[in-house]
Amino acid sequence: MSALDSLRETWRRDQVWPALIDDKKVNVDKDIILYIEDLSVSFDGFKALNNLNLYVNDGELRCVIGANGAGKTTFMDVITGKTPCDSGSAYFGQTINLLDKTESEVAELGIGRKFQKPTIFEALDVYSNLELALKANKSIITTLFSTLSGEQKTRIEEVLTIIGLKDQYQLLAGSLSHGQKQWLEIGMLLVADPRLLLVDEPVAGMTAQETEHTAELLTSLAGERTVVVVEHDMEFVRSIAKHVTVLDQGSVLAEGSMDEIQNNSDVRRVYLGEE
Amino acid sequence: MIKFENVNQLYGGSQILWDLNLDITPGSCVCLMGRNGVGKTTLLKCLMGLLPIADGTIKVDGEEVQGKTAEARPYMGVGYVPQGRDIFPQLTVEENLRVGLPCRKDGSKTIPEKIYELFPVLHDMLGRRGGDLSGGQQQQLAIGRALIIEPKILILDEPNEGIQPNIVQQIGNVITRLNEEEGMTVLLVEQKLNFARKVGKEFRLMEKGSIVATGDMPDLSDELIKKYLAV
Amino acid sequence: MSMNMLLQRESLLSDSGSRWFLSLLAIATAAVFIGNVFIPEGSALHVDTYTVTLFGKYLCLALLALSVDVIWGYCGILSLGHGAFFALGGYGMGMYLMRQIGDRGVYGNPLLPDFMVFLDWQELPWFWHGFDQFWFAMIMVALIPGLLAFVFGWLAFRSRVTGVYLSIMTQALTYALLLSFFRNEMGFGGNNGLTDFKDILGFDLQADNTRISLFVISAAVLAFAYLLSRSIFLSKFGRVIISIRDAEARTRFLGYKTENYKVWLFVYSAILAAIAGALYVPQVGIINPGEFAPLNSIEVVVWVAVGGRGTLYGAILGAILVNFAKTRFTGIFPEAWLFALGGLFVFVTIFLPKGVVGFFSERKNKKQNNKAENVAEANS
Amino acid sequence: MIDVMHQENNKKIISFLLSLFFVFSILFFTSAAQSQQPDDVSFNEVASQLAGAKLKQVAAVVDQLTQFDDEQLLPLLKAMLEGKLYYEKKSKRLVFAEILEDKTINVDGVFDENSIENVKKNTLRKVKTNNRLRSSIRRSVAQITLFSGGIAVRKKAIKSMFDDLSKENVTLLNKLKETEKNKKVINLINTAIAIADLKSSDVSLRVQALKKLEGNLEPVVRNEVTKLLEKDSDGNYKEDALVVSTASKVLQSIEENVKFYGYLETLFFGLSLGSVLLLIAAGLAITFGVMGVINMAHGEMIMLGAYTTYVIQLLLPNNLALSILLAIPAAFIVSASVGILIERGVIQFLKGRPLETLLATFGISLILQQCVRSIFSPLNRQVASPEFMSGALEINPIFSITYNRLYILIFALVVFFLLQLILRKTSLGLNVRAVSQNRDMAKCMGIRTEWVDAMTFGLGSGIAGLAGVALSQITNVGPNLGQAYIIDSFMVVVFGGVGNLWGMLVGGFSLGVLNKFLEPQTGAVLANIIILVGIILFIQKRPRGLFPQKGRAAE
Amino acid sequence: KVGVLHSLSGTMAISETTLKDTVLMMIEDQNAKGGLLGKKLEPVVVDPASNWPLFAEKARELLVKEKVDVIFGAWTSVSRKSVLPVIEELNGLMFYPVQYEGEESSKNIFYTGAAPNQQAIPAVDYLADELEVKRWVLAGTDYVYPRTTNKILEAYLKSKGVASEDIMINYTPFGHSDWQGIVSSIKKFGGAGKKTAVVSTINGDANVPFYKELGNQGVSAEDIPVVAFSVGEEELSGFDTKPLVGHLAAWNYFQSAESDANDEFIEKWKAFIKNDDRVTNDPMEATYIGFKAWTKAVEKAGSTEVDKVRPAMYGIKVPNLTGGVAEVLPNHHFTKPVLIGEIQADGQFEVVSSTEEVAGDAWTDHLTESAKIISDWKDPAVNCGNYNTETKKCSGQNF
Ligand SMILES: Nc1ncnc2c1ncn2[C@@H]1O[C@H](COP(=O)(O)OP(=O)(O)OP(=O)(O)O)[C@@H](O)[C@H]1O
Ligand SMILES: Nc1ncnc2c1ncn2[C@@H]1O[C@H](COP(=O)(O)OP(=O)(O)OP(=O)(O)O)[C@@H](O)[C@H]1O
Ligand SMILES: [Mg+2]
Ligand SMILES: [Mg+2]
Repeated sequence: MSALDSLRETWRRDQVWPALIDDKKVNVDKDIILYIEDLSVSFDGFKALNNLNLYVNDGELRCVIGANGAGKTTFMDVITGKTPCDSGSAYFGQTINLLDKTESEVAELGIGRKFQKPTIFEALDVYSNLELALKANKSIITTLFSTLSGEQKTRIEEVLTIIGLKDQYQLLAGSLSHGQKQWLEIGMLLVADPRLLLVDEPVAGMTAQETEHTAELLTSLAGERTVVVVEHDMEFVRSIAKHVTVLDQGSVLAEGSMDEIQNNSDVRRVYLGEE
Repeated sequence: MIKFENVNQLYGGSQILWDLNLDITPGSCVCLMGRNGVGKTTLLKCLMGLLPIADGTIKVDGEEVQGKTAEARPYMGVGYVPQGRDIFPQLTVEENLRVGLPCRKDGSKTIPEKIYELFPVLHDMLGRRGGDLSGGQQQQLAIGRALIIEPKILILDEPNEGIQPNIVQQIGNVITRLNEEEGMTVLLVEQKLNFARKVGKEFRLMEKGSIVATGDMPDLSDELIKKYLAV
Repeated sequence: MSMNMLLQRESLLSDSGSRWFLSLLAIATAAVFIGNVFIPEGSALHVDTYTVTLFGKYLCLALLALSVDVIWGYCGILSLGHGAFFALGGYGMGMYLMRQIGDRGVYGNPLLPDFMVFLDWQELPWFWHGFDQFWFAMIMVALIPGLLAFVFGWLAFRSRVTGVYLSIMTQALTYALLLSFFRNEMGFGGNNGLTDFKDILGFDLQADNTRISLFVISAAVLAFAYLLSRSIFLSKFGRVIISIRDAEARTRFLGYKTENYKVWLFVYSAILAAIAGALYVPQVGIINPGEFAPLNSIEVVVWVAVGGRGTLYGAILGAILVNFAKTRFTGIFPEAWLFALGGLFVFVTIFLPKGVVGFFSERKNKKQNNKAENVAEANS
Repeated sequence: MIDVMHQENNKKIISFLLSLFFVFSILFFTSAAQSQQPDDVSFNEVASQLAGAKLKQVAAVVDQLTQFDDEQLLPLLKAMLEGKLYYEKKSKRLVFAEILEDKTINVDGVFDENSIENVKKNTLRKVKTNNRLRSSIRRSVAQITLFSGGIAVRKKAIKSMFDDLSKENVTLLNKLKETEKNKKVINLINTAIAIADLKSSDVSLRVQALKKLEGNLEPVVRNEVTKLLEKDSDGNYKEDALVVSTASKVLQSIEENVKFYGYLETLFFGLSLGSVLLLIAAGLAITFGVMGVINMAHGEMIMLGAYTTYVIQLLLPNNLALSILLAIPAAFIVSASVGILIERGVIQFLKGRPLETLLATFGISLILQQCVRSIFSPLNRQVASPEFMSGALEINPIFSITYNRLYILIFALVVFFLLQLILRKTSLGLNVRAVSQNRDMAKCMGIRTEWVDAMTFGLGSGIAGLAGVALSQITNVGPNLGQAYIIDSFMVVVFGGVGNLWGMLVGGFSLGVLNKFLEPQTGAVLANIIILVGIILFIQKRPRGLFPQKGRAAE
Repeated sequence: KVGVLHSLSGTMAISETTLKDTVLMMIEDQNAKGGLLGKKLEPVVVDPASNWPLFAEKARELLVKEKVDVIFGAWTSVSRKSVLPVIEELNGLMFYPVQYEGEESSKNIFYTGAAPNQQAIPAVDYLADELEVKRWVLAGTDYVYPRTTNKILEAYLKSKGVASEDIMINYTPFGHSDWQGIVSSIKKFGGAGKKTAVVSTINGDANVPFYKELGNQGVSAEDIPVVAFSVGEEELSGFDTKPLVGHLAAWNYFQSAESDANDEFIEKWKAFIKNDDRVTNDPMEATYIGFKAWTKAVEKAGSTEVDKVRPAMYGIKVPNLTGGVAEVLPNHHFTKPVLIGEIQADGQFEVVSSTEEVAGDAWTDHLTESAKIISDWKDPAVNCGNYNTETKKCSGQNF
């Protein structure tokens, strides 16, 4: 393209200036918040994701299930910028391309994530863990001079109550038990107040009651926020899911309501077994 | 087979196990349950020699084990599947399995076919690094690895965390089979009642670092559950 | 349960370590100052200029140790090349001092430093211009190492070079600088470096008054750097840094641009080191490429470890302790001081994993625990 | 000013002419004298003038001596070359003396057969020689032995005649050619004759000779051919056009060859540097790469290996080859035991604190250095190279491979593959990796982690010891030996990718080759700097080295 | 009190420890003779650990705390430069025993080693005249001494009509250990049909691999002789010298020098150090001369005070170990003979050429800037270390 051409290009009235698009705001005109199209990822030739197509509606609570190794965690990795993908696209709302964002940019967009293996800041106390996760301006200068506002403190305390760590707020996070760490991580998600939550196996290692509790929590979050849950605990999935996607070998095997899924013979074969 | 007598354990300043007593008879399949953080994992680690105990005795097969190093346990026939799997991430699946071979009584140098029968996935993935496997695959590998040493006692710490349902069933079946057909003693830590009920023959309930209830699985009443397992 | 959770947070001088350290520093500085200036020579309490300069040197090295602790203790970035920033700062100052010599050099050349004259340089290289101005030199002292740290850090942290890779790279950096500054063509005096300084801001460097002033300035800068660093780590920024140390990936998923945080902390630390170097040079009277030697940088890390990392004052204490020991040992039994020094490092790492400071604070904790227990027992 | 210059020049020309004349006259006389012996003085008489003579006199005497056809001439000259010709201070009697390793002297009379007893060293004085004299003696010896010596001697003799291809010498060579069987020697003779022909007055002979010399890599040939292409002050060739064109063609072919072999040589230099890097890094790849111990004492392990070589050589002063071979296992054992000691004594207490290991091992390295300094003194120690490791394998006149480098290259590769074998195929290898990845779990699988740690550290240190043996052959053995290599070795390991032996191999060799190709352009210092900066930039591109550990677990 | 300021640890310990021992031996010797001015000499040994700033610190310690009367010390130029301001400030007295690049003459330092005109230039003359060398390789470690020396030599050679293409200059880093490429290029440079020699200012540890490589690549002394300025007996004791026979070194002293004083010195040294294998070398002789000159001057001045000893130094003559006499010059340098020695198989040198005593020149005549400068601390008209003969002034330094 010659210089003149490129100049002309700037005169076009339908030209959308990339710099002018408000990256921070999610455009959900079409009611779909997450588009994943033809996504493929391979590791050393092994296809972890194979032309995956997935659309998540705004405000939905979506369960993603699938055999171990089906690519559930990998797909979250790709969305959050942790793993680069080979081909395909992933959009957050209509406009925001997730694939060219780094982890922190993705987080700033309002996508929160809970990992399969709980990861928290072990050398900090529970309170600081939550403080760091708070929704706030995360640039260096503001962080350097930030103090907690009353509102934020209230929010942290609320969350502490929700996750049942009120009495341990001064404890170093490293000394919590496995289950407690799980809760803390959920708590960090909550204070961050994200638009889209990606939750990877939240109830692993929880007792039945805790599981129920988590289920309630996640259901209550949906609507205002969008939640994508990956879980193997079918009871749990049953209790929360309206819409379930089943992955197998890197692509979607089935999609539908819980009942449909449960009666799908393919799904029974590769995943559910005889229940 | 396994006997804890008045075991106390501390992490730095905080005591986790309080005068804990536990008795497991040979050939039984015991399910240990309790809320998060009551000290189940800690108990198992003490048994495996990974954590020192403050006082009390632990016996395996009638032998006291406190004085022995952790690496003596597998030679005594204790196989361990830790919480969080603890696969050797940079070793291939095959190498992960081979690590335990020297502990076998028969001195065999090859991985027994039985493992692959139990977990066919492992056979498909022999050449891959353990760390690359998905969670469920890793869990299977961990169990397979524990079985390599031909244990008399198999200890599993929440083996179903993050496993797809049909594999959970399989694991349940495997445990039952090992227990019933080969007479392997099983100590299983489990949160999921369904699974515990199905697989376990006996139960122990734990609270605040000690065993608070013991019994056969059918005797696990809703009352107990409410008291010790509910939040 | 109420809002006052936050009241528990530390403030700038809330911990006893800081208070102790700062008062100790103030007292020592005052004592040395008085001892040198007001107490006449010959008195037992007189502090001679030799000692003043020696302590001044220790303080500079302490500042260097502090800069290492800032990134190692709090952010987990083990820099094995901090000597590079120190030396660059030193060179900045050295260039200023060199230009101050003017035509008092051996060849009497008003513009060119001696080493350039006898290697037949015709004109002053461009990068030497401006260094005759103190303000310019001081800006450069901070700017050049800061810039280097920024470029290096930006490259390294952005491409997620971490752990030992980073450490080894910092080592490569300082090694490369070492080799470069050894080269005579670089225009920094080669192996001999810069020396023969006369005066600073018009004050004679050999004069006792100048020396004691430099000492006091070093102490003040150290105290200031300490307080600044501490306030940084008490802020949320500090907690982000610690979370980066422990789980960088997770911090990123919370929306923090960790690489930026690391880069700026690295730059901050480099500038501290550079200032240390700039203060060091006029007191020891020479700067040469030896300061870039990787072993020097490793030694700094050792000081921090000996003192105890992650406390700031631990690093300072460690630097002073080890250097003091070094001075003593080389005086008392020169042949064996390497044994002693080596033994000290081994001893500290094995028996005092948290350094000297950690050892004392543990003892204190124990005492307090005992007290608490006693109280509890008495109550029950 | 100009005048002075002129004078200077004139002086130079005159002196040049004079010396030319001098050379010619000597040549003439020596050759003329060869056949007709001066019978007024005896060989013995002349020779005995050597005693107490000043250097210049010695040269004159030797000149005279070579005109004799005496059978004692050769042993006498040889003794002078080897510095074994002495005279007694008082009696001025010439003796052969040899000072043995154990400081005793072995003395033989030169002219009387029976050996002389009871000579003390300080009663003897050496007959003075210097460089220049020795080379002329060597030339004489060569000519004398032209017909008698072995192939190597004959080759050497012919080569020594390259500078001095007088008619007589050419006739001599022609004579030799008739009887000579060895092809290489014949080739050499042909070359010599061709070079001589270059100076003939016959153009066609010159051209013919040039054609014979095409592709010949002897440096003399190149110089001589270049001379044919000289131009006079007007810019015209001095030579006949035909000769010039052939000569430039020949020269071009030679230059091409030279260039090619130059690359080959640089490549070899690079590989050999790479092999040293590989060796010094190999041990670290175990202790650091596999175990995660940042072992700052690694250099000192190398140093210990080198000192072991030294000690073994002290014990076996008369059998260098054996001592080197013995040093290999010995150095391994010494360094490995010290390594095990360090592991048991220090590092085992630092489990899970890798950065602390840096400090402790740094302390250990200081201690070890000082130990060595106290025991062996701070001076460098002398480690000799055995016969089979000195000299060079001459592939052609401009490309030869030095034996010590060649052996070290082979040695490095052998060590590397053995290491690879140990780590891949033995249970130790598997256990090591298991322990380094998850200590607790390794225990639960029955691995004796402590034992494995000690063995691994021992293995890494032992290999460092092996590197020390190799280094003792190319550099000094002193207390600072280790420090000199520690940074390089870390660099190689990191460049290749921690925990990856193949990466280390490729990394080491590529750094070596790169360095050697840069060096001629930039000089050694800048080459080093460029490589360092290169590595820093490279790591930005590949933050985990050339061959990073892969997979999720690596993160 | 005699201060000894030599590194006993670190990289320079190799060379400097020997000098420390030499000073101690001289002191012991002097004390056995009844000391100096009726008092015993007391050595104060400190270890600056091859760390340049530490040299200054230790010098200060010696002068301020220990109040020593004289310091024997330093080896590298940097260490000397580092202590120089301290010694001048505190008006101390130091003897510096190593050959160096010149361009310095401090009021408070006596340079007992060789200046460039006492080592480099005579050596080059020998090569050019005796061995008819026409092509020159100036190979050195990249630091000030080789740089300066090579600059001087280059200027000198060119003044003698050597063309630039016949001079090859090469610098290597400290402790360079891989000489393959450089030796090969020297070999190529020398293969051009003209007699070639290498003038080596390669320093310290780098020499062993350099000579090893020379030997292995078959570069013999007869083809391309190497004359070294930093390789002495001590360095050679770390070599297998057989392949090196015939290479040269230029010094002011060799252990093989034939004189009674030398024999005595060697014997004493071996007895003092309790090791028969130890050798003596040039810096040791320089230390010896310095020490002797100082004791003589002290006796002459009747005091150890610096301001009295210093003037007493000028003109003092002490016998050197090679049979001649060393005289202290007003420019703080000494007269020294220049010896050229060839390496022998036993690690010793055989002297193949020697000159009369040459007066040490602080400021070389072969560099434009320094040719103008002279040093004279005796002549009251000059009385400084750097008198510019053009401006007729002393520069600010070295008051
Ligand atoms: N970095 C990697 N290198 C190689 N293979 C990988 C990597 N990451 C993932 N895989 C492979 O990709 C596949 C998908 O993994 P993923 O973690 O997404 O599964 P999952 O659906 O989350 O399983 P689970 O339910 O067990 O957590 C697995 O077979 C795994 O072995
Ligand atoms: N390294 C440690 N230091 C201090 N306290 C610890 C440490 N590890 C565990 N704890 C504490 O010990 C208690 C018991 O932990 P443990 O892991 O045994 O619980 P658990 O019963 O296995 O719980 P879960 O069901 O969540 O796995 C917890 O309260 C935890 O906070
Ligand atoms: Mg997963
Ligand atoms: Mg647990």
